[in-house]
Amino acid sequence: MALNLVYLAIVAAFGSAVLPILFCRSTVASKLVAFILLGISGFFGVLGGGMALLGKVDISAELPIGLPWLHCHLHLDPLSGFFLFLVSLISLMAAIYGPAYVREYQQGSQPLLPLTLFTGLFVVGMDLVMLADDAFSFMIAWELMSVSSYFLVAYQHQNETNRRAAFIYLLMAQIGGLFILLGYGVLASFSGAFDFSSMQAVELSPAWSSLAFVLALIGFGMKAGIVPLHVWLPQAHPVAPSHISALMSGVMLKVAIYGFIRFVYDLLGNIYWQWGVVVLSIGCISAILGVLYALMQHDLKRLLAYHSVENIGIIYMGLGLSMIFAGTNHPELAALGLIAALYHCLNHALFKSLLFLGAGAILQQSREHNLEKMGGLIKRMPVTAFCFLIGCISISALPPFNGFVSEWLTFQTALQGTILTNHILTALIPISAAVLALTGALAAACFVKVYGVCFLGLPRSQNCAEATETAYGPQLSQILLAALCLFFGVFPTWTVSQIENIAQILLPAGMPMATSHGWLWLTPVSSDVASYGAPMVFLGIGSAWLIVWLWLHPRRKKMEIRIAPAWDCGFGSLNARMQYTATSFTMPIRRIFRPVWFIAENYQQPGENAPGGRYQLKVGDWAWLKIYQPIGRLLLATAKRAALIQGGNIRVYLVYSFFTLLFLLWVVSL
Amino acid sequence: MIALYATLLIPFGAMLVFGAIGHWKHAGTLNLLVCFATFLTSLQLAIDVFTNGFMITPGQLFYIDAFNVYLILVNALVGLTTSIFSRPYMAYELKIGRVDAGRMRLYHSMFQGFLLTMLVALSTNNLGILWVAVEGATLATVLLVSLYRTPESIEAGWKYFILCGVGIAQALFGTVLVYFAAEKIFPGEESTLLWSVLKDHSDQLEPTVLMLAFVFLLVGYGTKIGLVPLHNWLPDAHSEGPTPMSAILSGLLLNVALYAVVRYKMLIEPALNNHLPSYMMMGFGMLSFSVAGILLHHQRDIKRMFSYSSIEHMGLMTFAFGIGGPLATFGALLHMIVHSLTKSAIFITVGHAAHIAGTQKISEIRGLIRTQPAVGWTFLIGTVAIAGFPPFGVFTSEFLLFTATIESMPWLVMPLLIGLAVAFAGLFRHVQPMVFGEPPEGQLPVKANMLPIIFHLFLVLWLGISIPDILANWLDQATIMVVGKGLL
Amino acid sequence: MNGWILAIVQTSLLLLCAPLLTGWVKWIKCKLQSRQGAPPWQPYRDLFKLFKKEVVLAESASPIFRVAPYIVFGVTVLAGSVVPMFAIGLPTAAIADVIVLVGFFALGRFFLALAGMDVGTAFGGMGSSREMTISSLAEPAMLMGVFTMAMTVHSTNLASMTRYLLEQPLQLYPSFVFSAMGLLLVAVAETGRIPIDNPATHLELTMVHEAMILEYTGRHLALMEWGAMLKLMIYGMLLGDIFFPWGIADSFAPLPLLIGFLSLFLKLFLLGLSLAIMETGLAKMRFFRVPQYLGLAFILCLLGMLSHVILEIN
Amino acid sequence: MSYAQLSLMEQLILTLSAMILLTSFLLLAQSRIISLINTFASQGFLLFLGTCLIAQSSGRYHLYISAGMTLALKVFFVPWLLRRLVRRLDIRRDVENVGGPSMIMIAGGALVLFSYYVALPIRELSDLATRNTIAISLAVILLGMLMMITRRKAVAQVVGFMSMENGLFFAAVVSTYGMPMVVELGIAFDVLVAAVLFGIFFFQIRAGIGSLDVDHLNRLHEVDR
Repeated sequence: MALNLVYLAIVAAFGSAVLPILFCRSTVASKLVAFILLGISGFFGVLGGGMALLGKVDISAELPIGLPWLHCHLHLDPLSGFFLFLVSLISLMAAIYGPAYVREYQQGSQPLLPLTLFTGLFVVGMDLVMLADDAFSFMIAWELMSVSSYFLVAYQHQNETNRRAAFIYLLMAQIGGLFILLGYGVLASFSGAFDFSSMQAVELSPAWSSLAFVLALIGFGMKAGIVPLHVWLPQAHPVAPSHISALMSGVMLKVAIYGFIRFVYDLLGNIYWQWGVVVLSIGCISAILGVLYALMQHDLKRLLAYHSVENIGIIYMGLGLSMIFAGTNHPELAALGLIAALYHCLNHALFKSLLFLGAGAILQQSREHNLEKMGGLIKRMPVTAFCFLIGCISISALPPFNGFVSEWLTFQTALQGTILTNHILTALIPISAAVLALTGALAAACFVKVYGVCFLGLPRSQNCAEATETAYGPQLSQILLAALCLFFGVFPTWTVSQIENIAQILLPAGMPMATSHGWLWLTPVSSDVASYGAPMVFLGIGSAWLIVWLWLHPRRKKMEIRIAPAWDCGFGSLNARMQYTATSFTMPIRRIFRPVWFIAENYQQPGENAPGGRYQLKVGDWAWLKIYQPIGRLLLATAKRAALIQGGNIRVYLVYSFFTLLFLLWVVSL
Repeated sequence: MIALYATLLIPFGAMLVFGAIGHWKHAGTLNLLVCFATFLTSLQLAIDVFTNGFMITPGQLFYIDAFNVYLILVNALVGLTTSIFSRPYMAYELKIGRVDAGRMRLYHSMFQGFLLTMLVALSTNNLGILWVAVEGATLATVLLVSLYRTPESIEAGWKYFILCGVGIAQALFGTVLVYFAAEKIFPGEESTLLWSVLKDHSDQLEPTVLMLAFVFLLVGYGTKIGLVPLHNWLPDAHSEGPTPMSAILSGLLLNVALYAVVRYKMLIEPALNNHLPSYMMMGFGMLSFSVAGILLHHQRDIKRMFSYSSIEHMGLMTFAFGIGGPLATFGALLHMIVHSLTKSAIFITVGHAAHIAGTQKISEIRGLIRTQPAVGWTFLIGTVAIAGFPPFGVFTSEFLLFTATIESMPWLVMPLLIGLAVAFAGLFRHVQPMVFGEPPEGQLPVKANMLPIIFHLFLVLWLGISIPDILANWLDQATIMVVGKGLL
Repeated sequence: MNGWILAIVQTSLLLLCAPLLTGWVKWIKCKLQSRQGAPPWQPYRDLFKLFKKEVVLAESASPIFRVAPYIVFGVTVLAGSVVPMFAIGLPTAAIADVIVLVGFFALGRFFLALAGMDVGTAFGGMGSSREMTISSLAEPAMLMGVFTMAMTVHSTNLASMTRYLLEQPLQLYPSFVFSAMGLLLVAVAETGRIPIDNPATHLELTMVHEAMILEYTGRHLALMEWGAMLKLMIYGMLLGDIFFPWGIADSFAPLPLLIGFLSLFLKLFLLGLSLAIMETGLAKMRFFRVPQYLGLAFILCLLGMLSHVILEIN
Repeated sequence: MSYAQLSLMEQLILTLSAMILLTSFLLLAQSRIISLINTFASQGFLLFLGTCLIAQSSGRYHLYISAGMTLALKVFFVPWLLRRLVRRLDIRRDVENVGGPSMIMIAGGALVLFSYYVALPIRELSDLATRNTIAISLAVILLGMLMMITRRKAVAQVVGFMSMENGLFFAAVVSTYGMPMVVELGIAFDVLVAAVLFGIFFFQIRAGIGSLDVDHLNRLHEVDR
């Protein structure tokens, strides 16, 4: 049943890819067909994935395609069901959001077909990755996902930035794919077969399994965007159409996480705690660097993309802790860490898509993507502003919203480090927790900046002053996502008890204590170690607010609110240029963590060409400047040198062939 | 039987006819029809072979087995599609006066002649004839390379001629040595150079002679495969000849040369007590693969670039055959098909692109997708396919090759991986700006027949998603012949 | 059931006492600076007056500006209801552990900072920027301190932490000493006292908290101020619970409750005294010295954690 | 068996092969086009003689056919074609000063040694009297290549190429008493066509580039000049 629903979802997504081609006569018809089918696919996917997760299904199937001796194996279990749920949920939201959003492309010279086609294929690819049960079909689905998303990134290819981003994205996706392929190859060379079931069966020596682990870490990390493999991410995600950015940032990264979990927990089987340490440290680095880089961005979508790096880092921290515990056989705690990571996957998918959709709405309505040009939008787009606020609160990990729960669970996992016998780990884990705290606090700072600069204050540009609220589709999708953010924040106990199914299959162990105190209390380890009553918190804040309000209400009549200009210290009226900008807001942090970025500042004294002076700030990514650009230059230099063998003189060519012959003759006559 | 002879005779006759009666209006159409007939007969041949096993003609001159039957089919197919493409293309060239009627006559005659030599080389059982046919292929194409009579094309033709001539001469010496070794087993028989015979007695052949012979054969036919450092003729010849020529050079000639080398490897390696031939092939393959991949970054001419990509892929296949083992061999055999299909499709689109932009300079071809979406998209998708992205067949073969390499010699995987990534980057850094972006002024769509390209890409896609059983069986039997062990 | 009643009583007591603590600190400071200060109950008068006054809103103010005071106040009250005041084992304690408590404060701060950005004056933005910077530096240190505690007592629930410490015979943990110092520094920073922030000034270059609420008037301002007072009180209670738990009631019988109440009173009396002395002795530091200050706090907590791992685990 | 025990016929064959090698050296050193062609023709003639002798001594009479083809192609047709081209292109008086002849000679000697060294194992196998000639023919081939490398004039390169062909043919004849007939015919046909094509190319090059100096064929390259 569940599998059939997923089939339906895939078929519908495929239909949304190809059917519009038939309707290409009228863009409206093709658009509607595409998005309706995408929505249907999302709907069925949500149902199927949800059933697979809740019902602990374990179905296998085989399709008569693929290699002649290896048909395409499919398999649906809670893990894939969970991620299918995510993918389909967000694609459903994208389907609701899309029709109004792509309207701007219709009148433009931009043909709509490539967008719908590759969106459908993109979703198909992601769904198939979840189902694939052998290396070959996994790789096909994986690369289908990569390539179609590449075309989506390159969709508005008239812009140089899009082309460049798309190229870098595809290149790194290719490299990552090769690494993953190698990882599977290592397993296959021992199991002798490509299907996952036989890969699970084999026992690898520590050296080989560690090699496979490293390959998988790099390969999937390339897609997930761990530092320093993240450079494609802040370039590719912003330039795609916003609902695609939501899909890419919201769920495609999760697909990478899925692959990693599948590879490490399911295929490799026995986990070594050293891997956990590696993953944990990578997670810490990605989280902290991601948020620090995000703080310095002024392009809204680019900022959000860097936050994806941060959140992926947090997920990896959860995974790392879980792997450490699994390696030192504390399966229950490993389950706790895994659940924290998965929960954060869910949350990040929700609030990151919400934020990207909001950013898209802003972009569409105000034509601005630069924070420094925004401001005061809350008055002009109230619904978007409200949903965006919820997104900001969630991503800043503030109670009672969902982001907080997963980070809290991660903290709780870290707290249990005391039971480890290896005291170095015991000392390291709290430090990682401190890093997590720093990350959360900086994220909060960053989103105060975003929300404050973008929605509050006075509009900094004419476009923003004239912006209006978006259409109903985008509003609806944002409201739904915001509601889900609240839901998963307020009812964590139920969610955890469902996600537990995955841990019970993978580790295998659950968290019996976590939900033992009823739906109200979440007690990961035991009630007197730590507890979090999310509904109570929600009620508490609400009731406190209500009481205060009721208490003040009777006097309200006596004392209306007087609207007056803001206090301007007697210097004449305030204008928008007097506000704190995004740059100035982050200046203290920039000064404190200076070495993290490549910073080029220059201040031009007031002169004739710049009355009032000019201040320019350029913040660069060290990874890009110090790792990737040198490699590129080296490659070009090598190519230039290698080109010398094609020098143009035929006699030289003859010399090559001559000496090749002599050399080989000499070799064989040895 | 009849099908085989027909397959060989039709192009032969066509060559003579085209040569005899000069160019006229419908020559292109006739060319197409002839290729179609050849394709049909080769299809018939394939069916025969499929129904009643492998055939050897009386007099043992021709021998069709699993290894060459599908290559014959591919040859005929690529010949057909290329002729479909060449009709409007050459008509355009004639219109803009790059060629005149006389050269059109030469062109069509030599087109058929080339196909003939290819088919003979594939289907013959006599190693001497094999050599003659491959040399004949050189002679047939050398004038086509210099068809435009520009200084560049003449230079390219000359280099092609001299380098391949020298290489082929070495191959002949290798053949002589093989003959010399065989001559001792059955002195003075005409059947001495028959592959089918030699294969059965390969264990009696003299290893030292065979080793020497293999060196000459590898260097000789390797020149035609385009193995670095014997490759220098290849980019010139591909870039300066007419585009249909480049398509069949890349799609067929290289394959046939590789086919010859592999035939000899099958013959010689069992007779030796060492694996030197395999190592040599791996070395050549890896070298060509990496050098071509790097050189892709340094290209200005679109056709040169794709010829380097051809070198890269031939290197990959040579490497795979060198690795040996069923997985790698199966992958290599598959790669021969998908590469020739994809690469010829790409060259066809490249031809259209060059006509659209009026130049072969990469820097001046821009925004194809905007100018002519069909060409732009097929070009891009073809590049994606050749770059080894699923669900296209190239990925399948590279996947097999990878896993095989990991199994047999894992330490070679890293260079392979880096090479693939580098080559991919080199290809895409040039292709992407050509298809994307705003088109420059005065870049107009041309009359293009998309059928061949779409057909090829569809086939490659199909092979990527699932390999039909017939083909799988043939490949498997070929694998058994090459390495003695199959997959299925 | 009476647990819940007690919880409500405690919360309302907290609400009532908070201004007194602030007033007490102010009064002592005045005395130390030999000024004729306002009486300790002055804050009550201020709040009362503010609640009566009308609200003047800036034209550019958005709903956020009007919502923020209620959220800040509500969250702080909720936080207060979770922290054991003079009795442990209250049912509300299970709502949140220390980390959630940090989350509560963070939520309040989030809206406070947004409110600061809302009107669009330079001051508000400056205040928010500084506030978020300080807090983002303070939180790791605070969490490290809490972790150090939790590693010893195997819990992050305040109630069970306190109970554990009560049940133990008096012991001297080096880790506690370090983290106590660290958390003290953090508490000073979080509650916006000298040397980090000066609650008594409106000098534009030095203020942080005041800058954010500069545009507030009437009841909004009252709620904000009251929230700040509550925060000070809560931090005091926290330090008391964790480091001087003695006297707090672990049952709901009248006598222990009375003792608990008195002990709390004493603790806060002493705390206010020491705070006042410290604030008189110290000068507010430059904003860019704050990182060093909080870095010190973090190092102290880190040392605490390490000394726990190295010395106390065996 | 020692050289003395060989029959006179075989000794004659070996002598001929030595002379063929000599002609290769002459080709290497020869600077004037016309005499280059003549030398090439004489090499062809020696080849023809050798083939006849082997046919006679071994009693493989089909070798006479190939001998005849050699005579026709290598002695008459190709040299005639080349001379005609030289006349038509009016380059008969061209003198190509070969760079560093002494070095090239030494290299040639080294090549002969090398080919002998390579052919040693084969020599052990064969019981034919003419077995040593494999080394000679290999040397002729390599010398032909060396010539193509050292000469800049297209005509000289062609001559080098053809002398390589001679070496191949010689190898086929002396080591194995000739290839199967069909192969021989094919090879001969290829040589014929190749010669004609070379002729065509000379004119194309002359027309297109203006000189028959292959060093001027350097338009196609990857190097940034």
